[in-house]
Formats: sequence, C-alpha cells, structure tokens
Amino acid sequence: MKVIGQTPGPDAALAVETLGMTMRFGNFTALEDVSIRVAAGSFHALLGENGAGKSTLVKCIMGFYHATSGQLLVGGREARIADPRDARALGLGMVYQHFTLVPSLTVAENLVISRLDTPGVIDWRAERRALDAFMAAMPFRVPLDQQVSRLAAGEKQKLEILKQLYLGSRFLILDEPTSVLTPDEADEVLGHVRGLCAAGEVSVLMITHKFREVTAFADEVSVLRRGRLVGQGRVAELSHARMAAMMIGAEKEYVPAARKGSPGAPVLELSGIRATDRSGLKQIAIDSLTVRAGEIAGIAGISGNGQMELMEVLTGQRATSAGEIRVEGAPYRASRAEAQALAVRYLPEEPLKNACAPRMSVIDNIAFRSFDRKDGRAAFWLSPRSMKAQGTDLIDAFRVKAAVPDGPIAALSGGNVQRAVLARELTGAVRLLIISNPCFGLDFAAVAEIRARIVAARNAGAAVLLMSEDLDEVMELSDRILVMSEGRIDYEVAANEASLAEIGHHMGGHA
Amino acid sequence: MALAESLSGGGARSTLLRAGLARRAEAVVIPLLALLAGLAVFGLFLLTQGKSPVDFFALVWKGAYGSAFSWQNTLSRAAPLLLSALCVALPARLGLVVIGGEGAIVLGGVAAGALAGPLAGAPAIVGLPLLAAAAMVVGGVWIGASGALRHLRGVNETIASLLLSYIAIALMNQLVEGPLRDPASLNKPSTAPLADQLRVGNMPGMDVHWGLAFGIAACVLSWVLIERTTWGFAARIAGGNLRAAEVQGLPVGRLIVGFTALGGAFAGLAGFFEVTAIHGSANASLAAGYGYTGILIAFLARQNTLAIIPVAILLAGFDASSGLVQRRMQLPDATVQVLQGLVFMAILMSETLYGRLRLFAAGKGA
Amino acid sequence: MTSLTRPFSHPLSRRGFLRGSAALGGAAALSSLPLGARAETPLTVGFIYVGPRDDYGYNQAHAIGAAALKEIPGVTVVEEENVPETIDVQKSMESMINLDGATLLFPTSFGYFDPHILTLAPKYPEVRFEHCGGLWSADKHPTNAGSYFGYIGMGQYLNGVAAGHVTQTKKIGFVAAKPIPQVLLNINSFLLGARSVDPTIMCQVIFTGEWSLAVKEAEATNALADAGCDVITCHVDSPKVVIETAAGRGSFVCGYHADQSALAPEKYLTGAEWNWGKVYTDMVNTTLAGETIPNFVRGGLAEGFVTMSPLGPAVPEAGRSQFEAVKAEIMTGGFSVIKGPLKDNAGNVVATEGQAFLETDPSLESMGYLVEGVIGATS
Amino acid sequence: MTTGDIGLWGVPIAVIGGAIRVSTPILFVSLGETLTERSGRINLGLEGTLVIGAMTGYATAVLTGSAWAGVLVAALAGAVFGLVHGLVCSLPKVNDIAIGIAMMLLGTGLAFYFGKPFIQPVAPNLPAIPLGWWSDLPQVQAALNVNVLFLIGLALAFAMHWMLRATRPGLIVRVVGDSSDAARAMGLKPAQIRTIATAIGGAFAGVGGAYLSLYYPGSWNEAISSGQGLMAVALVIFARWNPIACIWAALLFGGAGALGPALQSVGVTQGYYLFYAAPYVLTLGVLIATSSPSRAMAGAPGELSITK
Repeated sequence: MKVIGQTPGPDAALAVETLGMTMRFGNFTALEDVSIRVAAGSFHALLGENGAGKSTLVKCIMGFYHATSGQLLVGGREARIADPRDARALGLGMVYQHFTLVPSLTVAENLVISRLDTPGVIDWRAERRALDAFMAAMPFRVPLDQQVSRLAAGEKQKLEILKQLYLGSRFLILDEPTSVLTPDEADEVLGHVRGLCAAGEVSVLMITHKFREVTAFADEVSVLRRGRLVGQGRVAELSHARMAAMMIGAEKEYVPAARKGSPGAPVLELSGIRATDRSGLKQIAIDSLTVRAGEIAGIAGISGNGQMELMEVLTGQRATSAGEIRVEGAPYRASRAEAQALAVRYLPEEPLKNACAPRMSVIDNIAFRSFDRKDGRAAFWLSPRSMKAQGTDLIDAFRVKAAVPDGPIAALSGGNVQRAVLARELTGAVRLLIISNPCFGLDFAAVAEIRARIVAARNAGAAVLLMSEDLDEVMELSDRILVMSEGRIDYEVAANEASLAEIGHHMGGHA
Repeated sequence: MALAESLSGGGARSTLLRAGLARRAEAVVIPLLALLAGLAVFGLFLLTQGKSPVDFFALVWKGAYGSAFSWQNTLSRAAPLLLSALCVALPARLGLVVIGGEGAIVLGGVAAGALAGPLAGAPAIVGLPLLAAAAMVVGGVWIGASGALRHLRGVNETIASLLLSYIAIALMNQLVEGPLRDPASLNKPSTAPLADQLRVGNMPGMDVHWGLAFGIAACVLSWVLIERTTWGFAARIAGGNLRAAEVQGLPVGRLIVGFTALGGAFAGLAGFFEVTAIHGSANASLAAGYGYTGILIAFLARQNTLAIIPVAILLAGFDASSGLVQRRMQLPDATVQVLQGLVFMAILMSETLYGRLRLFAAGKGA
Repeated sequence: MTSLTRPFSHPLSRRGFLRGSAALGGAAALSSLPLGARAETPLTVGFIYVGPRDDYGYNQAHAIGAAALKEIPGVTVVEEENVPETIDVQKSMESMINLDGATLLFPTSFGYFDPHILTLAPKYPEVRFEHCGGLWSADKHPTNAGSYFGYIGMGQYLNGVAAGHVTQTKKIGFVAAKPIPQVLLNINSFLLGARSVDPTIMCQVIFTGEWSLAVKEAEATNALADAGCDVITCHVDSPKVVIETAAGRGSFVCGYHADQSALAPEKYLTGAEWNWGKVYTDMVNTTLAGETIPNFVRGGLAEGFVTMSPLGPAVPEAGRSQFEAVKAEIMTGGFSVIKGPLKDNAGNVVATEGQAFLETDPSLESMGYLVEGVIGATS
Repeated sequence: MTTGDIGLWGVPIAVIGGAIRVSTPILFVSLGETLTERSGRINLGLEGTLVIGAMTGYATAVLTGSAWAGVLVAALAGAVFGLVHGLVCSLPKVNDIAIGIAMMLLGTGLAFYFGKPFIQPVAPNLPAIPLGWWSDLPQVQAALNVNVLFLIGLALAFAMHWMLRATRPGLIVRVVGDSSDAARAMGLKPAQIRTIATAIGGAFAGVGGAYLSLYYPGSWNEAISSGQGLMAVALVIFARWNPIACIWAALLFGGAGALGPALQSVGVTQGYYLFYAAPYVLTLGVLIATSSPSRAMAGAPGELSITK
C-alpha cells in the first residue's frame, strides 16, 4: 500500500472559494456558474431545497466530481483536486450526513486509521499519548476506548468533527450535521464548531435547511436553487422569511388540505408496551398511546430513539415482552388477516427498503395489499390480469411516473416509489394509517403531494399515527404532537399549543 | 446519485411492449452467451492440453444427445437432478441459499427403504404412495429444519443445511449398517430388498424411469405455485424483501418453513426414486452427489423452476458423455468437472450484465 | 462423496475357470454362440472402476490387469473410472455397448452387480458381463453374467504369519473399512496367521466406515500405533495412507490389493496382491477362441489369482521359512484358515474340534464374527 | 520400539495428538477465511482451494524434491484461486456464496485433472518437531510429534490477531469489512481490499491443503479432503471471526475427529458413524445456541452477506 506522507497541514483556518463552478451530467445541469467565498475562519451556511445542487457543489470541492468548468481557490491559490485524497492533503475535510465511522472499531482506532500516514505497525502506546494530548486540547471530547457502535448520536457527530480536526483539516464541510441530533445536542456541537471558527482554527461550510441554525451560528449564507446561486449575504442582515423566499423562489408554497372534522373514537390504543431494541441493550416502553379516528397524532423525535422499533412493534416485526395493542377495541397482532379486516395500513420510512420488493414490478408491488383476496374472500390462484388492471389504474390515479409498469420498482425515483406505495396503502377504506418519515429524501413537489394525501386520509376519517424526524413535518401535519425519546413517549401537546422550544427540549430527553 | 438518476431518466422513454420484449430477450440471451463463453474457455483449456475441443464437443453431442440411446442416458441421469435442484430453487425464492439437499435425498431414500419392509405385502397403489410420502416427509423435515432454524433462531441456512447433510449421511450409514440392515446384505449393507410390486419401473416406450416424469411435473408445479398462486406471490414478496413482507403481515415464518420443507420433500422424493427405481433397497449408494449437482443446476437456472428442466438435461448430458470422453480421448473423469466449473462461473458472472447491456436497454431494444 | 463398496468372494468352486463345472458349462454354452460368432472380429472390452484407476489399491489392481490386455492383438480396452454405484454404472455399461461396441464388460466393484448388472444382462444377451466378486447363481441370474474372485483371505493369513514373526508387542493392527464378511474374513485370517506363530498375539481392529477417506484412515492407523500395534495392515480402497502412516510411526506393515513395498521398503513385510492380469488375459483369450467363460471363476494363490509381495528385509529367517512352508501348503490345496476348536471374541464357538472350513466354503461368505484374539466388534 | 498398553489413557492422548494432527489444515483454512470474512466477503470455495493446494503442493514436492517448495507453490495456487474469487465477486450483482460453490467445483475438478500423475509418486514429507522427547511413552511422543506448519499456524493466528488490532493493514481490513461507506469515505477501495484479503485467505487454504498431502495423511489422492474446507468456513462463525478462537475451534474439531478411532481402540465400538458426525452436531449446536433472530451475530463484520 502506498504510504502518502502527511503534508504539513496549514495550521490556521483556510479560505476556500469557488469561481463559476458548473457541473453537467449529460444533458442535465446540476450546478451552474456558482461562485461562493468562504473566508478564513468564517462559518458559512449553504441553504437549499433537496436537489438544489448543494451536494453537487461540495462534491466538486472535495474531488468526488470533477466540475465541467469553473475554478477552486484554496487559501487564495488555484487548486486542482483530482480525488478526495488531494482535497485532504490540502486540508479540506468533510463531515457527511451519514456517519462514516466504523461501528466495530473504537474511537481511537477510528481516529488513527483515518489518517493518511498511519504507520504500517501502530505503536498504540505512543498513539494513545498523542490522542490524549489532542483530546485535551479540544473544546469537547469523546471517550477513546469506546466502541463507536456504543456511542450516542451526538457523540458520533462530535467524533466526526474531531476526526477532521485530528486529520488537520482547516476547512470543514458539514453536510446537515444536526439531522440526527436533538436540538440541544445540535446547539452544543455547532457551538463548539463556531468556537473553533472564532479561534481561527477552521473555516466551515455547512449544508443545512434549518434557518434557526443558520441564524444562530453562521456568519454568512449562500442559497442555491436548481443549481444556481440565488442569494448570498451576511446572516445578520437576513430574516428567515427572506431566506425562505430565496430558497423556494417563485414556486407556490403548498397549502395543506383544510382540516375537516374533529377526532372521533379511539382506533389505535397501546398500553404498557415493552420491547427491546435492535442492539438488545435498550428498552422500548410505551405506557399509553391512543390515536383517534380523524386525527393525525405526530410523534417527533430524533432518529434512534425507538421510533423504528415502535414501527416494528406495530407491524408485528418485533416481539413485545409486555403490553397490548388494540385496534377498534380488539387485540391486534398485525397479522395479515387482522390488518385486512381492520383496514390498517402502513407507510414505513425508506419505502424501497422497507415496503417494496425492489426487483418485482411496479404492478406487483402495488398488488401487495390485495393479491390474496378476491371478492372479499381469500384466493388461492393469482389473477395477473386483474392485478395489472388495478395497478395501471392506480399508477394513473396517484400519478406515479413509471415508464415501465411491469419493470422493477427499483428503477423509479424515490418520489414515485413513495407514490406507488401510497397508491397501494391508501386504496379502499383506511381506518388506521401508520406512517414513518414519509417524505425523507423526496423533492419538494412530491413532499407536498404526499402530505396532502395524508391529510386527506385523515379528513376521510382515518386515524393517522405519524412518526417523523422532521419536526417541521410533525408541526405541519399533526393535530396532536407527542415526543419520543429514549424509547419512551414523555410529552404530549395539542398542535395549536405546541412550542418548538419545548418540543425540542423533550426530544433531547431533558424533561 | 444524481448521475444515476439522470441516466435512467434519460433512457426510460419507450413503448411498454418493446421494453418487455427486451427484458425477456435479456433473460434468454445473457445465459446463453455465458454458456458459450464457459464452453469457449473450456475449449481453450483443452487446447492447452493438446486435445481437440471439436472432438470433445462432438463426443459430448454424441454421448449426450446424438442418438435415442444417448437421450435416454441423459434423461435417466436428469431425473434425480430435477428434484434435487428444486431443493435449492424453492428456498431461493425466499432469498435462502440451501446447499444440503444431499441429506434430504439420502434420508428420504432411507425412509422409503425402511418403510418398504412393513409394506412388503401392500399393493403398489397403496404402498408406493406411502413410501413416497414417507420419503417426502423425512426430506421435508430435514430441509424444513434449516428454514425453521433460520426463522426462529437466525441461524444461517447455508451453513446449517450443510452441517445437516453431513449429519444425515452419518445417520444413513448408521441406520443402514445397524438397525435397518438386512442380515442377508452381506458385503453391501442395505435395507431389505423391496418387494417387486414396490419397484418403480420405466415409462412406456423408454428406458427411463418414472422419476423423470415426476421431476418434470414437480418443476412445472413449482412454477405454477410460484408464479400463479397467492402463496407463491407471497413467497416472492418475502424473497424480494423480507421486511416488506412482514409489514404486509404475510406469514413469513410459515412461508420460509413451507418452501424449504417443500424443497426438501422434492429431494426426499428423489431419494424415493433412487430406492424404488434404481437400487431396490436403501444403502450407501444413495449418497451419490445429486444434492450437490442440484445446487449447480438451480443457480444455472437462475432459480427459475421451469428453466431447471433444460439445465438439468444439459448437465445430465455432460455427465452422460463423460464416460465416452474418458474412453475416446483418454481424458480423466475430472474433465467434465472442470467443464461444469467453468460454465457455472461464466453463468454466475453474467449476472453482472443484467440491465447493463445497451442492446437490452429500454428504448433501444431490438 | 460416493461410498464405495468392495467385492466379496462367492466360493463355490476352486477349480480354475477354464475347468468350469459341467452343469454350469452347459448353461453357459447356450450363450456361447453369439460370442463365438464374433470371435474373428476385434473384441472390445470395457472396464469400469468405482474409484480412480491409480489408487495404489483395489482399482489400480484391476487397471493393471486391464492394461495387460492391451498387448493382445485385436483387443480394444475402454475404461471408465470413478463411476458410482447408481444409474451411472448402468448407463456407462450401456454406453460402452452401444457406442463402443463392447461385448465383454468387467464392472469391477461389488456394488455394480445387484441391481445394475442384473438389470442390463437380460437386455443385452449378446454381451458378457463379468463381475468381480458377484453373487451369480445359476437359478437366479442371467447366463450371460458371471462372476470371478480370488481367495485373498489366504494372503492375509500369510501376512499374519510374517507379522507373527516380527511383532514384539504381540499386538498387531488392522484398519478396516466396514464390518462386512469379506473384511471380517481378512481380519480373522490375519490374526490366525499370526497366532500360528504365537497364540498369544492379539489383533486390534478399527473400522473407518468408509472405503476411501484419507484422514480417517490415518487417524485409525495412529490409534492402532498408540494402542501398541507394531504390525499393521488394512482393508480399504487405497492402502497408501495406512502404509505410509504406519511406517512413519515405526510400525511394520503388510500390504493389500497391490504391491506397496516401494512406500516403505524397510517396514514392508509382505502383502496380499491381486493378479488380475492373468485372469483377464485368460478370459479374453477364451473369448477370442470362441469359447464361453464359465460363469464362476474362482482362484487363490494356487491359481495365480492372488500373489504375495516378496518378503521384506525385516522378516527373520524363521519367519521366511514358515512363510514359504505355509504358502506351499496352501498351493497344494486343502488348507483351512478357520478350523476348530475356535471361538469368536464374544466367546461363542464358531468351529468345533476337528471342524475346518476350506477357503471355498460358502459359509465363509456370511462371516459375521471376529475370532478370539481380535479386539473390536462387528457392529 | 517398546510399547506399553496404556489402556484408557490412550484416549485423551490420542485425542490431543489427533487434535494437533487433524486441526492444522482446518486452522489454516479458518484463519484464511477469517481474514476474508473480516474484509466483508465470504469464500465458500475454500474446499476447492484446499484440494488445489494439496495437489499442487504434492506435485511440486514430487518434482522438486522439496516439501517446502510444495508449501510455497500451494500457497501461490491458493492465492490465485482467492484472487479469482475476489475479482469475480467485485463485479456488481454477483453472489459471493454461489461463486464460492462454483470455485469449489472448479478447484476440485482442476486438482483431480492435473493430479492424476501424482497419485503414485512419493513426495518428501514436511518435517516434524519431536516435542514429546521428555516422555518415555511412544504414544505421548507420537502425539507431540508436531509438524512445523501447526506451529506456524499457531503463530499466524496470534500474528493475525495482532495485525487486526495494531497494524494499518489490519485496521483497513476491519474498516472495509464493517462499513463500505466509511471505507470509501477514507478513500479506500473496498472491492480491491476484499480481493486482496480473499487472495491471502486463499493462500492460507492452499497451505492447509499442502499440509494434508505433505504431512498428514501425507499423500495425494482424490479422497484427501473430506470437507475440511467447507467445515472451516462454518468454524469461522463458530470462532466469532477471532483468529485466536480459530485455534480452539480447529483443535476441538480435530480432537472430535480423533475421538472415534481412539474410542474403538479401547473397545467402544458402537455407533462410530455417530462419533464421526460429532463435530458437525457440535458446530450446529453452537450455531443454534449463539444465533439470534432479532440481532446480528456478535462480532460479525457488518458487510458480510452471510450474517446480514
């Protein structure tokens, strides 16, 4: 293995500037003529909707993509970055949205192996001394001997940042660094980052869509829309409304269908549920949860606090050690017969991963709910013809853009997969709809449409349980908001009385 | 990400008909190309050995398909392979890789051999179905156990079925040489010889036993089960994405145990035919490696139970011609194993081509 | 992964095959015409082996015999190896008949006979099926099938004589595949040969359960050496592993099936070998002469079916002279290995005073016991 | 040679001796597979690699007269097989389990094909070290007559344990095996590293094969391996991907294999087939006991297809 000697990294924050950066994929222009300057020691926010070109821009900076045209200046000098290694050698570092830590390695191992110049044989005693010294100099620290898989999300995010500093990065790109953190954790981490900027240690370019974070921590902001730079300025001079306007542009903001009616009788009732989580180390404990007909009960919470396990309990995928689930007053075990009889429907997160068979056709996937029933009775023979007829109808009705309806569903875009799943789950009478992160990673138009369908289902009398890590989504859709933290639901509030700060506080389990 | 999406977005503009045809053509053309590639590499191998590939393939043709006799030779060998391949292909529809079919064949045969004693006086119409049922139940339990362990305990089914097949062969030896041994089977320990009416004969007009017909029927029925029934559809969902099947409330455990057990039952049936149509008793010759060849066939057929029929006939043809090749070209018997290995590799490698050949890309289909 | 099965003797006549009994000869004559008619045409002979043809053992012994035929003008030999005892062997035989024109077949494994040869012989009446160690009987089986075998137990007896003179520990060992009569007879013969030298000698037997599994055979050999056996022989397909492992442990060895002296020149005492070349040459010459091979062909040392490897350097002079004397006695006929008074190792009487079983005695074929002095059990 | 009958004491001594003799190839294969699986790839074809190693090692030793040259060539042949497996599995959509089965078939086929001329000749054996010199008992001396490869295997197990913990290549293998995403983010090429790990794993299996043909049982024939290569793959799971635990797993398996003959030699003669099956039953039992339907197996590399 080639050993690349460590380039003596710059010891102070780097200024980075893009000049007329353009990136085309075939006919598609992902980035057009974008010029952004991040001054040395500044904290720069990059705002934009999904697909606005934020990721493309930073990938061009980091050498994952080679820009079609445009220049990159690092520390005032033109830099040619062929691959991420070059970027690293220049002192550019990136913290990804998803952790890039190795779960089975310890913190110390993760740090040491991430270096370019890790020696062939590692002298652990010397490394430990160096690491201890490094940690001591940092404003925040993470236990060195802990296995990463056992760290909390906030600690992992801190470690990602520490790792970049350890590697000598003097320019950091943070890609939605707080998406898996509680607001309090986010504040802590970003506070530290800001401190590092202020001390002249690093410059930061942070991708985000949270105005609150921009206002609280960033010095400057750039806004991208459809691959173009549509706004730039000092944060102190911009209001949230102005930033939102730049982000969304002239596009009409979607207005949810008007709510109709008020909550009816309880449909879903959970009591005393106990289950272990996937790691086997933590408990899920839902003492009581009720969802009524004609209401959306939204569960807010940071990912990894038991929402996934709760979803699994509700779908019958995870055994409970205690407690009871009732639907319409009757005990419910999530068998197919019960789900069919009681009209219980599910929209799990990442539908391609959790609700579809990727290699089966769109039509087959749409038939998952209904293939085994014919005229209300259990059927033994499959009827491909009626499956095809029904599938084609629903593809039209839900505006699924599927070029080849009998081609694999995996070929569809994320939004269309979600539309296909919605088509399947929202067809026919729906009494209970259980949803998890329905709009994760979807584009603006798809998000609006999907949220509208959820509200429409509610208006039609369905009881909806919505679990979402997107607090905005919970706030927008819910009639009633619950907060889940560390496997428990410990806060509940009517939507019209909800305060973001209070909810955020409970999400962090600090109640 | 953006790259992939923009590409797929750009290409997906074609009529449904053409796209469907292209996909079907792809499923036929790619394996055929891979087969040819495997044969070509083998031809090169022969050239390095100073042997003529032309002679070799001419002999394979002659020995496997060149005459009525050769066809019957090939079909006789294909019979157990059809059933043992199902033991791999059926669980594969649920995403499971079961490689222990040999154990089910062996124990299925022992079950038939053991039950034949008490049924010696029964008429064929009663006795044979009972023997077949016993073999299928034992085979089904054996492979179903791998499925159950997978579902209930999360034990990897590949390793479990392999271990179980070793254990099955040891059990078979112990039973055939111990409690089930016919004292008259002196130098080849066996169960008691089957009564004449419990022997399965040849199909009319052919020198091929009924196992072939049942094997083909089993492949066709399996195809109907998978493609045309709601159970098969449920299994395809579970095989396509276990989590999605669970969310749909499908009885995943029952499907896993059911399909592995059905596969095992077919392998057990292969054991039944070995005992009733070939050996006339159960003995160590039951462990003839059909279970392992079945793995090969199922993968070559891409787990499609209808495709198993031609693939089994192809591989049985290689086997049938191997003797002729040995005799005429002075090549060791392992030659055919090398050929099988190369073809197997080529076809597995061709998986990577699906969806990547321009020829079959939607909109550009021929 | 196939299990291999060994031939066994069907001792009915100890006359040489050219002197087949009148009754059998008569039966055989019926089928001699088609063969006779083909005598002028070249003869194709097919050999089928259950294992690899060069296994330093059973299959190799046959292959060497087959090789001897290639010298005879007008004879074509076709061979197949590693043919399992399934439908495969039936189809191999048919393929040799249909595609190569073979009219004389030697399927050499015991397990090829029932049901495989029995299925094909009626279907191809003009073809001669000669099976090594089969169970042919005139009233049950087709006349175009026949069996041949040799009394190799006598060879194991002579192995035992040599071993008896060499053993210091008075304990000798036997690595056996399966407890079937042929193997049990060999074990008993080996011990009784040794006991003819010193009646206190014991023989430890270990069954491996398989005809060919190198690691188990090596482990069994080591277990025997650990148990103090200083002369070891075996009855498995490929004795190479046993011979080498035993010699490596410092034990003396006796060979089986083929001459393995080259594997352990210092430790090799002698060995019981097949001499199929003579048998096959005689049979093919008979066929070429337009005559029919008798359905039963049996022979031992006297008939040249079985030979002994030359005595190795470790056998003392006294051993050599006794070995040669016993061998001469066997060659003259009338020698019995199993003779009374004799008990099995569970204490049951298997031969009373004065009772003796000739090598040709049919009851030996169903031997189900190990004689007194053998440490081991038949099940 | 004077030999005493040591009665029942023979059993434990034989089991220890057998464990050492029989375990070596299993140890090598399972160490190689540990490395491969730690990199996130499974190679089910090591049975074929083992047989190829046995054949090429023996053939080389016959032709050159040097057993060590045989070991070297076996390692090379094994590495080539591992490399092919690794490269083929780097292609997208190719199933590593199925490729393993194909490689097993191809490996044994090629070994039998080219091995025919080497069944007869005698090759020089690998040397053994008489560690039982202190004892007067020949049984003990024999049991402790330890082949150098066994000691090398032990050393390699410890070396691999150390390597995975305290060297850059070791950490890289673990990174790649646990998270392809993390590896890519570090600029590592997972497919390349897995291919290298598979090739090295193949070399280990090749050496295991050379042990079979050049030391114990010490000859080349088509029955030389009775599935040790396949079993070793199961044993890696049993050993929880820990090289040191591979030693115990291999010794346990070897010792269990020696139990049958040893028990027969002291008069326990019933059911030897079942004794021979004991290691399989044991392995299956441990797998059942330690697996769980609701969580990944402890210690399993995150990218390993067989435990996902």
